[in-house]
Amino acid sequence: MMKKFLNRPEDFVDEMLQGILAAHPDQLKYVADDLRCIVRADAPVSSKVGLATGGGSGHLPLFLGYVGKGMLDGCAVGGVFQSPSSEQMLEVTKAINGGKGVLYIYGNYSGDIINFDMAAEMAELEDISVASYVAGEDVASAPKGEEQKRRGVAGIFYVYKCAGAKADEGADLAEVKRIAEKAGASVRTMGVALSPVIVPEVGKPSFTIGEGEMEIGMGIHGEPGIRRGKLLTADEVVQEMMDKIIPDLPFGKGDEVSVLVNGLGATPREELYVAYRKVAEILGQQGISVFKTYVGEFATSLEMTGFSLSVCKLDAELKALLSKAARTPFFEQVQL
Amino acid sequence: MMKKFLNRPEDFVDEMLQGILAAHPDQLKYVADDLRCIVRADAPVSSKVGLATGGGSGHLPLFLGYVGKGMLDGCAVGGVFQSPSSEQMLEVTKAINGGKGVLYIYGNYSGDIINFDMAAEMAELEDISVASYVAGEDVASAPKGEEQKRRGVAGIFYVYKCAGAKADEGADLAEVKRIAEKAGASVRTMGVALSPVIVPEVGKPSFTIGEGEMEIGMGIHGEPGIRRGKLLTADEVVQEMMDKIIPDLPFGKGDEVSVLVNGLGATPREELYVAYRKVAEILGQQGISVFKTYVGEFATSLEMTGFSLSVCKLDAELKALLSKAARTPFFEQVQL
Amino acid sequence: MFDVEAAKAAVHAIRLLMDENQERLIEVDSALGDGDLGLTMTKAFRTADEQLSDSDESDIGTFLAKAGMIMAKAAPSTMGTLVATGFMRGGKMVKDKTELSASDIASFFRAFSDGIIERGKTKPGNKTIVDVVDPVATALEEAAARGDGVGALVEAAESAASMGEEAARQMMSQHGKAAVYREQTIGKPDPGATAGVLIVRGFFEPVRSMNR
Amino acid sequence: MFDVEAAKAAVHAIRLLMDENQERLIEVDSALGDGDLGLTMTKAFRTADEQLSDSDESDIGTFLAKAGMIMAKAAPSTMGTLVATGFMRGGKMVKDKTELSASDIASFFRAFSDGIIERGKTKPGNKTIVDVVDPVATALEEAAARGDGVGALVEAAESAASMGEEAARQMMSQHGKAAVYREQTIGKPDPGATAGVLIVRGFFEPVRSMNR
Ligand SMILES: Nc1ncnc2c1ncn2[C@@H]1O[C@H](COP(=O)(O)OP(=O)(O)O)[C@@H](O)[C@H]1O
Ligand SMILES: Nc1ncnc2c1ncn2[C@@H]1O[C@H](COP(=O)(O)OP(=O)(O)O)[C@@H](O)[C@H]1O
Ligand SMILES: [Mg+2]
Ligand SMILES: [Mg+2]
Ligand SMILES: [Mg+2]
Ligand SMILES: [Mg+2]
Repeated sequence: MMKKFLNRPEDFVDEMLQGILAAHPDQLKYVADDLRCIVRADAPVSSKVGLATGGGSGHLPLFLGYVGKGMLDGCAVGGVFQSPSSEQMLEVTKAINGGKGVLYIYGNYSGDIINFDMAAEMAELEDISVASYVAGEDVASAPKGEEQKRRGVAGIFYVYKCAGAKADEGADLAEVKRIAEKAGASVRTMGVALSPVIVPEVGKPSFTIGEGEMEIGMGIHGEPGIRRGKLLTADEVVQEMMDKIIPDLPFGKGDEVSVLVNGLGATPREELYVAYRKVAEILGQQGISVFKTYVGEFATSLEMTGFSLSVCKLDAELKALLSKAARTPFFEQVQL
Repeated sequence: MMKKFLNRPEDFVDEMLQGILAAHPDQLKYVADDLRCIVRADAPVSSKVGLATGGGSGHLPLFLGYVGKGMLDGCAVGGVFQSPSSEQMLEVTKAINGGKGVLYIYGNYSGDIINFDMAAEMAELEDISVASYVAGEDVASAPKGEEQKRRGVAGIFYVYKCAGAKADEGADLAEVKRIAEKAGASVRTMGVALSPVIVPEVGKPSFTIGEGEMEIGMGIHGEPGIRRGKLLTADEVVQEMMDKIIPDLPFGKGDEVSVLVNGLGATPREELYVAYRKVAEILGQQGISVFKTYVGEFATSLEMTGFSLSVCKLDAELKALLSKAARTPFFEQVQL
Repeated sequence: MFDVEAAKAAVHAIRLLMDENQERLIEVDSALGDGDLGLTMTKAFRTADEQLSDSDESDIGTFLAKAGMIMAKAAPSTMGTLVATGFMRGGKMVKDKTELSASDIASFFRAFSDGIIERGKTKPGNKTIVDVVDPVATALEEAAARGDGVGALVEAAESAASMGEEAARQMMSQHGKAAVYREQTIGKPDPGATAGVLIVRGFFEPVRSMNR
Repeated sequence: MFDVEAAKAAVHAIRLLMDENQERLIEVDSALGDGDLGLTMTKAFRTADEQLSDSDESDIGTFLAKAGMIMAKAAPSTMGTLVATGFMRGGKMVKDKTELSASDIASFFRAFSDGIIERGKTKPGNKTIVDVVDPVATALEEAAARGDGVGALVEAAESAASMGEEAARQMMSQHGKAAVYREQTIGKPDPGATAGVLIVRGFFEPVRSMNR
């Protein structure tokens, strides 16, 4: 049974966008007469590389939630769990190009890749230089050695944040892309889910997880994970996830990291902190120090119950960029 | 069936606090050797009225989430849905008293009142001046004319924010209390719930809401609301809530307000924005303008599905205070 | 007639009564509230009993006030704090004594009741524990004034408690979680009143057994 | 042999085939993916058909490229964009003509297939629509080189499509949502390949009926 606050399911995405635009008119606007082409209210920002993202709806704050000062310039918004069109991406690209080119930063999903590549081709025809960074850091989605196959999930936050801060410094397209690649290569993520979601237009769960069961490594669209098993304690789940994350980069003694504990939608903040308690303990034991911890909802899947852990290794350059102030409708940070 | 990330249910609150303290050591600390006595890392702030709150756990960001720069100085933390003890409140009071006295701001729940009154009496014995403001703005919890019986819910955010900004100006205890009262008197809230919650130590839902049903006006501990009925569309629910909220203060043509759309725990942010779309439409029709909109989780009830709407009437004084920057582990705002 | 040893025995007796009646307290509190009363009352008196059983305090007033302070810390629910307040105010009222006379016991219960009334911002008639302890205090005052013997005193207190509990059942809740149920609370027992009866009964248990 | 009117009829024919096979497409895509293929393919071709049925374009290449652009906008799923890319690249290849010869049709399908390969960063053998359109392009090139008549040309294309679909069934998915199921995809039809067969069949429908 679908228990949601909705009007007509087919209007869900557009009504959500109307709500977001009504709530944050000082921060966001739409272009090309298309609600799904969202850009900063002050776009284009001249003499700055424009940062664009895009992807399916249902993952707030992803993707459009990070459009704002110090992070992104624009976002093409798709249907629930569906890619936006290349044309929408192109419109966003044109609207945010401040003369220094545009960097696409998005997750490793084939529909998005194909559309962003098409948009990039169209943008080049309009003399806009475009570069792309495809984020993928979910260690559960492909084994080490096949990193290019990995899904991008909450870890993309670090890519947005660092690349956004770099673009604000006036860096050129290649340099901003270098930072996106560096941040992306420094982060590893893994998730766990306890319950499925209902896509409004579908009206019933697209998969099931049995009573008393959990799926470790599940993706945010319900992609199968590493294993399904009986529900473990918070400490056991975190241990299993960290045992995959830490050796993958690998993270090690003396490293300084930032940690992101991300709720997938319905998991209370209280439980995220219970999980973080164990993360901090494990990192402490391994001699890894934490510079900054984020706990909350950064990349969700409607009302999915579960959470993901992301760990990002910092050097002086990334640390300085991560520390910069930012202000978007979904993420506000003072200079650290 | 309880599907939660937990270790031993009886350790839930303390482990959550350990996680919070591990995540935000630059912002929070605990005093009196008791994890449940949380204060700002830099407490006591001298020559500033100290602001304390307290209440049961399970409502994050309430209550301790608003301890930080520009808002509160300390919080006594209770068990899930239970009051902290007067002794814990006293310890917090002593730790945050910067010499100008302490204002208690908390919600209208009898356990909390009785304990805060007791703590105030004990604090006075230790020569700390204490004043109290008990927030209660839920229009569904008692009829107009019996405002003093109303529950305090998400609207307390405005009281914390404005009183916190006032205290930062160096105002004295009476003046900060005046602002707390003024903000509290300017806000009205109403909520709706679709699903119950499970208190970890209880292990099963404390009440039920039938399939396809909703409870309009339900409180965050499951207190009965105004009516239970079949699930309406988002627009219908919002209309019904606004029809109670607007005439209660009353809000009217020419007023300037701030709106808070608060998720109760499991409701996706997308749905909150679908709801806000209708709120903005209704306010627009009535000639009420919106200065600032907050959408997110500000006062929750574990994994309850539902949301609340709060509307706060602003004059120049409250607007200036609301606009001030603040930084707590759960709420960050640049100067507007 | 009532020294620190008796007070220790009283705390212990209340503890046993709370333990015995835990399920019933949960049940009555579930009907009108959140059902935690069985847990908070057992916790309050268990902690007080454990921490005070080898106390060498000889001042009966100080001893009773200390019991209240322990309860406040151990069980910060509404009733936990109200009962704690009762013991603290009652204890303060009979300070600097090693033994309580009949009229001292009456003063203790009067201060106990008034403390709850003040802390709870309430009065008799609102379907609370006050509807038990206020008539108990009155009955004790009258019995003491009459010069009743121990047996009659205890009987006066206990029958006032039972009648108070019964009267409270017919009232409408005005406070706390129960208040939202309004008319539906009429005819149902008030959890706090039920716990109040157990406190009164346990308090007089040592006197009763001495008297046997 | 193949002018803009034939191309309009082809788009219409593909639309009808997608409508007829919507349930089957949903089914095969649900087994390996998210089940949206039935919706995206009908939407892509319905929109193209509606927007182009009264087009007065006479350049057949421009017309086919336009069809692709409409699809890209209407159906931004993986297959929607890939098929759109195929039409756009194929159309560009045969621009400035009012009619396609057999070898022009072969060029169209070769560019169609290469466009998808480039856009999808893939190659034949990865269990995708490419495993249908690449052998179709090869078969058309060979038939054109042999100077086959219309009937033989169409037959060569359609049998290459069916064989490609069958071959794809035995492959393991390397791309998109299906890739996570790895070995489990072997033996199951590839949704994109199934849609590809419908596109090829519909494309030659006007030729086939002219020839009847
Ligand atoms: N303001 C008040 N004054 C006196 N007694 C009160 C008051 N509010 C509640 N009570 C008593 O407390 C009882 C409920 O206690 P308890 O279960 O501890 O409450 P809660 O669970 O709400 O904290 C009620 O049955 C009533 O007797
Ligand atoms: N990279 C790729 N290159 C070529 N074809 C692909 C690629 N990825 C997927 N496909 C084809 O697309 C089909 C799935 O299309 P579609 O249902 O639109 O995908 P999605 O729902 O994931 O966006 C697959 O069956 C396959 O034939
Ligand atoms: Mg209770
Ligand atoms: Mg309680
Ligand atoms: Mg699909
Ligand atoms: Mg799809």
